[in-house]
Amino acid sequence: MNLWQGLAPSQLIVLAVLVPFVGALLVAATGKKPNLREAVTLVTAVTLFTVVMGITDLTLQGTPISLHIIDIFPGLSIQFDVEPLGVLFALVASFLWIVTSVYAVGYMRGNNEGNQTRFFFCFAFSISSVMAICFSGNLLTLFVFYEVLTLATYPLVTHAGNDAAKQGGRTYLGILLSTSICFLLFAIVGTYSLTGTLEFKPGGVFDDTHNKAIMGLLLVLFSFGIGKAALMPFHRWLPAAMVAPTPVSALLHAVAVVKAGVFSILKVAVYVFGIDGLSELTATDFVLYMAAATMVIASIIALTKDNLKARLAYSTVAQLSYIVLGAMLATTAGAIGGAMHIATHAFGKITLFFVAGAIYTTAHKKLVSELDGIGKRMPLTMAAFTIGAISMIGLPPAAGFISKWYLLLGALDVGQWVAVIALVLSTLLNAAYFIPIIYAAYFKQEKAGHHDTHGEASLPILIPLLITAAMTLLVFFNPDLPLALAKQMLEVSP
Amino acid sequence: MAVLDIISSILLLLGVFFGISGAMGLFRFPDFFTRVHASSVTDTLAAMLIIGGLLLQTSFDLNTAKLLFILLFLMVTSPTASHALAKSARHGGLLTLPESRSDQKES
Amino acid sequence: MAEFIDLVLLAMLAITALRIIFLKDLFAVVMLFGIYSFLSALIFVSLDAVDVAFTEASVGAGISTVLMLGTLALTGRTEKENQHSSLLPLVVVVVTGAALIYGTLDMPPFGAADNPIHEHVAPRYIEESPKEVGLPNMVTSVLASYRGFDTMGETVVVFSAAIGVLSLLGVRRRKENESAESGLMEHRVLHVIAKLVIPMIILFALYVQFHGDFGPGGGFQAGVIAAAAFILYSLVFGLPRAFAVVSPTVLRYLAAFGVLLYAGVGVVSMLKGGHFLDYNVLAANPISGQHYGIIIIELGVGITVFAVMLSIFYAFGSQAERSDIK
Amino acid sequence: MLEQHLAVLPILLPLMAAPIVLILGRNALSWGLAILVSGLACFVAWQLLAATLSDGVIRYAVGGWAPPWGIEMRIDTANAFVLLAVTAISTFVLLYSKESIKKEMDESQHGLFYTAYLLCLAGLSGILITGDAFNLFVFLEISSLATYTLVSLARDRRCLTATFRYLVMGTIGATFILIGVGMLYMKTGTLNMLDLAERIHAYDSSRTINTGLAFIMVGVSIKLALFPLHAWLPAAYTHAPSAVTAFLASTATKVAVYVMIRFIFTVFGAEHVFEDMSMDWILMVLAIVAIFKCSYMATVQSNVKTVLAYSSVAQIGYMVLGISLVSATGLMASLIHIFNHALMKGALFMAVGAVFYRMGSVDIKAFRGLGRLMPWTMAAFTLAGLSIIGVPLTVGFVSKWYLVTAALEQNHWVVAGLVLAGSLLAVVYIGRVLEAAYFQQPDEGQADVKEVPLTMLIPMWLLVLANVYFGVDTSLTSEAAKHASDLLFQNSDAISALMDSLHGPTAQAVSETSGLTGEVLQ
Amino acid sequence: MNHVLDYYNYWIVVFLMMSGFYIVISANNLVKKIVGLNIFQTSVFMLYISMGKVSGGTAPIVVEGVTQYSNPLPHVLILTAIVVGVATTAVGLSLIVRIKRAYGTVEENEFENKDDAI
Repeated sequence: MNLWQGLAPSQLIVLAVLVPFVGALLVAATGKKPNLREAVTLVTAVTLFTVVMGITDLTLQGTPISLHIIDIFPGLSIQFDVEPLGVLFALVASFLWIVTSVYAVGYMRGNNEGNQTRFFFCFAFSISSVMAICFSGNLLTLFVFYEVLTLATYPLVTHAGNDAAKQGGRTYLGILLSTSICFLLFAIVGTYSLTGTLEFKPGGVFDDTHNKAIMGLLLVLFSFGIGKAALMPFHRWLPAAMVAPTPVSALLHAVAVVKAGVFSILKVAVYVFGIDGLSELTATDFVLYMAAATMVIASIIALTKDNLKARLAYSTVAQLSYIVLGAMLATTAGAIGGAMHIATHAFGKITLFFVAGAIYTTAHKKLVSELDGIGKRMPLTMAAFTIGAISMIGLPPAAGFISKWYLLLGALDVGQWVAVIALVLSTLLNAAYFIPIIYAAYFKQEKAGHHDTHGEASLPILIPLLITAAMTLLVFFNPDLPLALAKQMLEVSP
Repeated sequence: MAVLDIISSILLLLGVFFGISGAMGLFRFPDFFTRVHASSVTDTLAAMLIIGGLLLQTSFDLNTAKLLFILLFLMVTSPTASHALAKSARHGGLLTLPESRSDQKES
Repeated sequence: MAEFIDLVLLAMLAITALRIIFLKDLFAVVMLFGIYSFLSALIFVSLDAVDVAFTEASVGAGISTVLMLGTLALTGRTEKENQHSSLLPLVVVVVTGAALIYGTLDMPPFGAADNPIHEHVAPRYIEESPKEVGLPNMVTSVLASYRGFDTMGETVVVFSAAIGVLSLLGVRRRKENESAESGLMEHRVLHVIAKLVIPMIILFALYVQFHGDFGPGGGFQAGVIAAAAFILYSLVFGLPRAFAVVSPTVLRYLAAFGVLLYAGVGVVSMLKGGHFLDYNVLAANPISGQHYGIIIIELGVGITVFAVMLSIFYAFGSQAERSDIK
Repeated sequence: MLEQHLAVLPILLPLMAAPIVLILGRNALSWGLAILVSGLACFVAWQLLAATLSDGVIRYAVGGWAPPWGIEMRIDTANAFVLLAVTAISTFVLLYSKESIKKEMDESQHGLFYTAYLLCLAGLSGILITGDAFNLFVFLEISSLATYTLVSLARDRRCLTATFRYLVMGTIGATFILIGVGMLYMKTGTLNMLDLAERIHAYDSSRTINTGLAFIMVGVSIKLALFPLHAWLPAAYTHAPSAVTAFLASTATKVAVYVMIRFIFTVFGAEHVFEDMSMDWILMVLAIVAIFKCSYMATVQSNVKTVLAYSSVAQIGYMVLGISLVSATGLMASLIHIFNHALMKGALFMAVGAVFYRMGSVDIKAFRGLGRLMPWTMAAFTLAGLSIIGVPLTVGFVSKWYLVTAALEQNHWVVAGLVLAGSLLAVVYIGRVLEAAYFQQPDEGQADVKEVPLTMLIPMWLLVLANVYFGVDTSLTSEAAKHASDLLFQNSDAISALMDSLHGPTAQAVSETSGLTGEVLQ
Repeated sequence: MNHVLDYYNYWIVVFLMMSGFYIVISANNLVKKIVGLNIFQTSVFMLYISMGKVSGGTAPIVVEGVTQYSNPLPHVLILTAIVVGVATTAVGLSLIVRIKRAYGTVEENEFENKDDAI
């Protein structure tokens, strides 16, 4: 349904970017009155979602939407073109923003954190840059807003303001900025000076005249330069950012940041190199192996972590590599799998983080080893956790299954045994580090010693995590929308 | 005008001689005041002689006038200069050689 | 013969320079520097650069030396033994010198009449300037007319030097200075002679100022000489009385005025429809226009230089009077 | 009637205003006059830029004597562009200085400050505009002398020693330039740049001329503080009054860079300098070393002014690197960076000056918690800092983009990588200040520190906005820079082409190049 | 040999320049630095004037019957340069006076140490 019939398509994009931005300004303006401020946030979030829905409709009808803002360099402009993948990402992000905002309200008040205005301001601001990333029409635009997103989330990561937070913030900013400046920008300029364009073209901008070695180099630069995809060895920022409050982790892991990373990689793979172009490069395999390695290693590290959020963080690192791997498989199925995984992982992981946050706010527990028997106290929460975990592992009836299925298909198509093995292995590992938690939560006896009687978390925290859990199931049973978009992305690319 | 030439060259040579002797005096004489004496007297003289010699070389035109002016100027200034030197040295408490010798005897 | 004199002078210069390097007594160093620039003035004469010689003698040997002595009076006259090794400077200097020598090897031979610089631009100055500008002294006509803009820049440089010195030292008028007269008070002879000489100096300055179009000299030298007259005055009779004669404030205004006078000529010529500093338009016929223009700007230069040099001396002098001169 | 004289006005206005200011003596009046004059000069510069863009080189024979006999003002897009930057910055800084200098020098000195400031401006404009090698030297000296005065105006006694070092180095540099020009003159008999160019190329290779080139290069490198010769700069910029630092850091060294460009491309011809003397490698290596060494030095300083001073040396490295790439794009990159860096450093030093105005110190400790106490100032600092780092949508990004593109054009992949890596160090040294400002608590007794007066904030923010504006809409800068660099290049090509056909009379040769430049411009 | 006759002048001048330059960069006493600077510049002036000389020519002031004049242009340039030189000297010297007042010494290494003490 499109609530914005009246508007021209291009204006929709403007809205999509401006709405959160204006929202941010309003938040800053209404900082003095918390309730009003939170109201503004929620309203903005909902509005944004409707706008994105509108865009989705048009896209599904196949209406091309594009908008040219300004030439930064002669022939190089800030411009927006809507394409299915972006829409998919935008949908996920804008929907999860609503949920997250609700949750954030509960969380921030529950732990009465400071600087809430700055928090909500930056939050909205980063969403606006995420929207810009989703609809970016060329690499330059993508890069610009990629950087803006980094800077906008920095204050969120360092929210606490203590030394740990500053340290985390340094790592975060250090790795993201340096990779993006040293590799990504380099790759972009390189692409420009080779092909003379930065447009996203279905099927890629390179052709056979270009030197394969250089293209390979560029591909590697891209895959590591997009540090937000947390490909090892540039993943350290993600665990480092765990110092931030949970809604931020949710934002980083599910809604915006890492997704922006893998989204960019997918986009580069599909629209700059082109599926076919990729398959000819040897570098593709190299990146693929890196991804596979990341999947396995990260999962193993996750096993060793006792801190729940840290464990989730490393699981994210692993899950992201699924998407990179999907892209590097250079097959339709692989790409679809990657695209789908953006959505499915988003729902699953955000649920898990919400749960972690809920436990922290109510039971003040951070460690896995403390969770014995918590299932009895917080049954709903732990149910949600279970669903999320299943989705992560990739079992039916959770969304994760679908994307993983496509990935596996893709891997088998091209006979990438490494990929297949890596997928299977990491699935087992996922199981290995999630099942114990669930087991402990339900079947172990609560440790003697502390008899604090807490029940479920407060509603603003509980409801969102239930919603996301529900979504995780829903996407499994009815994956048409994301699938359609993902397919459309590849249909338009020959 | 051979005569003038001869005279002028004699003047010049004399001037040069005094100039050199003044310089030597400056080096060889024992203490400040004697040195000032040597240099000042002979220099003034030397300068005048040389200019005189040059005057005879000119054909009595603007240059002659200029030289005369310089001559006048030197006659006024260079004695004054040596006077000022000696006086301020005295003023600054510098002793002549015999005086300083006598001081040493006493001490 | 000329080459011989040239060579002797150069040799003396070299000796002086070497002495300066090794001497520790700064007083002697400064004196030697005075000698050095006198010798170079002589060289300039023997190389036909009379104007330059004039300037060098009055500035390098005159003003610079006086200023250096004034500084020594305030900072002490012996240089401390310097410990840091002189190896690196030596290397730098040798390298630079080698580069220069290398550069000389393609130079046009010394004094040859067919060198490029005598072929290309200069001939017009030599042949045309008497007709175009109407002055016998080509240096003056090039200085004031062809490259008048440079000379304006030169005036401004002097002016900014004054700004620098004033902002750094300022001219202090201390009442107690009146009592603490400079040590020349009881030099009767000096007083008489000074009173006798100073008018002559000023007269000479005026001669140089206005005769510069025909012979060596011009605004700059004249300014320095006039300044010298007043410097002599203030040395003999002490700064306070000198201030009474020409007060520092007046000097400021004079310095500014000179620059404005110079630039003003340019503006007038712009108003009269010519280019900046184009004297031809100043009068009915170009030649007399050139004459007016040159006389006025030379005057501007003279005034500025006089004012600046004197106020710089004031600045140093007024420092010196406050400290006991050892 | 003034149109024909536009070329000299940027020199003439401040030059005549300076003595008037000295006579006025009233500080407020002097300030007003100074701003008026500098603003006018800026406007004129704008006119000139437009004129050169539309109808080519402007030549103005001072005194009505045709070059090479007289002195010629020669304005093409390159110097008009830099001139615009210089005059604009100087106007902003003047606006800013009124309040700023109150805290940093005695009331009695203000008149002298404005006088010296105007003299410096006049000198810089002169360097930019003149088409005569020796005239350039004269204006160089005017600006230098004024600069020494300005630097020495601060109260801190260290400014004296800094100035003295600056004076000695600067004079050595100027003398080297004098020697170089002398050697050129000796071989060619002319001082007019174009004329020089043609006659230089009458010799295919002459030791004297090469030595002249070397000396001019060294002299200019001292003036622009190229890496091994930069020692004077940090001290001078650190101890000078803030307004002065803001002005010098964003203009003086840039003008020196322009001089280098002018000599390389217009007088000697790129081909001669880079291919025969292979000067490009020397420059490139020095530039890269400068970028890393000095950026590193900047990360370990505690005095924020020093940090920015070292960063200036590093940024100069970028400009020289652009030159050393020997391509129109590279030259364009360094021209754009001259303009952009003026904007960034101007804003940054103004912000630091504002901090000094309130805290009386610019040590990094003084920045603690200023994010809350002086939000506007620190916001300005942040934005300008991001611009130095080269974050998109700021001018810094634009410069870097062109520089990297140019490097890749010439297949210098390593250099391109190094350029990007170099900007990471900027992240460190800017980040240190920002952390102190935003994540640390102010010391006791500073809770009452207020924001600085508007007369300081407004120019600061104008510059910051310029940083963003020219970072988003680069049409003006890139057009002008491209125009200029193409012109310079084809100019030097044309000159080296003339080498063969140069046995006709000079007059014809002149007409040839000027005609050629004319074509280039159409 | 021919070279020597052509260039001896330039070579000695180069020697003078370099001795001045050496004083500038090696001297520790500021006054001496300034003296060195002056010597350096004066010698450069000599370089210019030497190139202006035409053997057998006279000073560039019109006199009847003289055809061979030396080149006036270098003279003009050097007139300007001399002025620049004295201007710089004046500013430098006044800086020295201030330094003496602020640090009590004009020896470079000494006041450097003093600033480290601050």
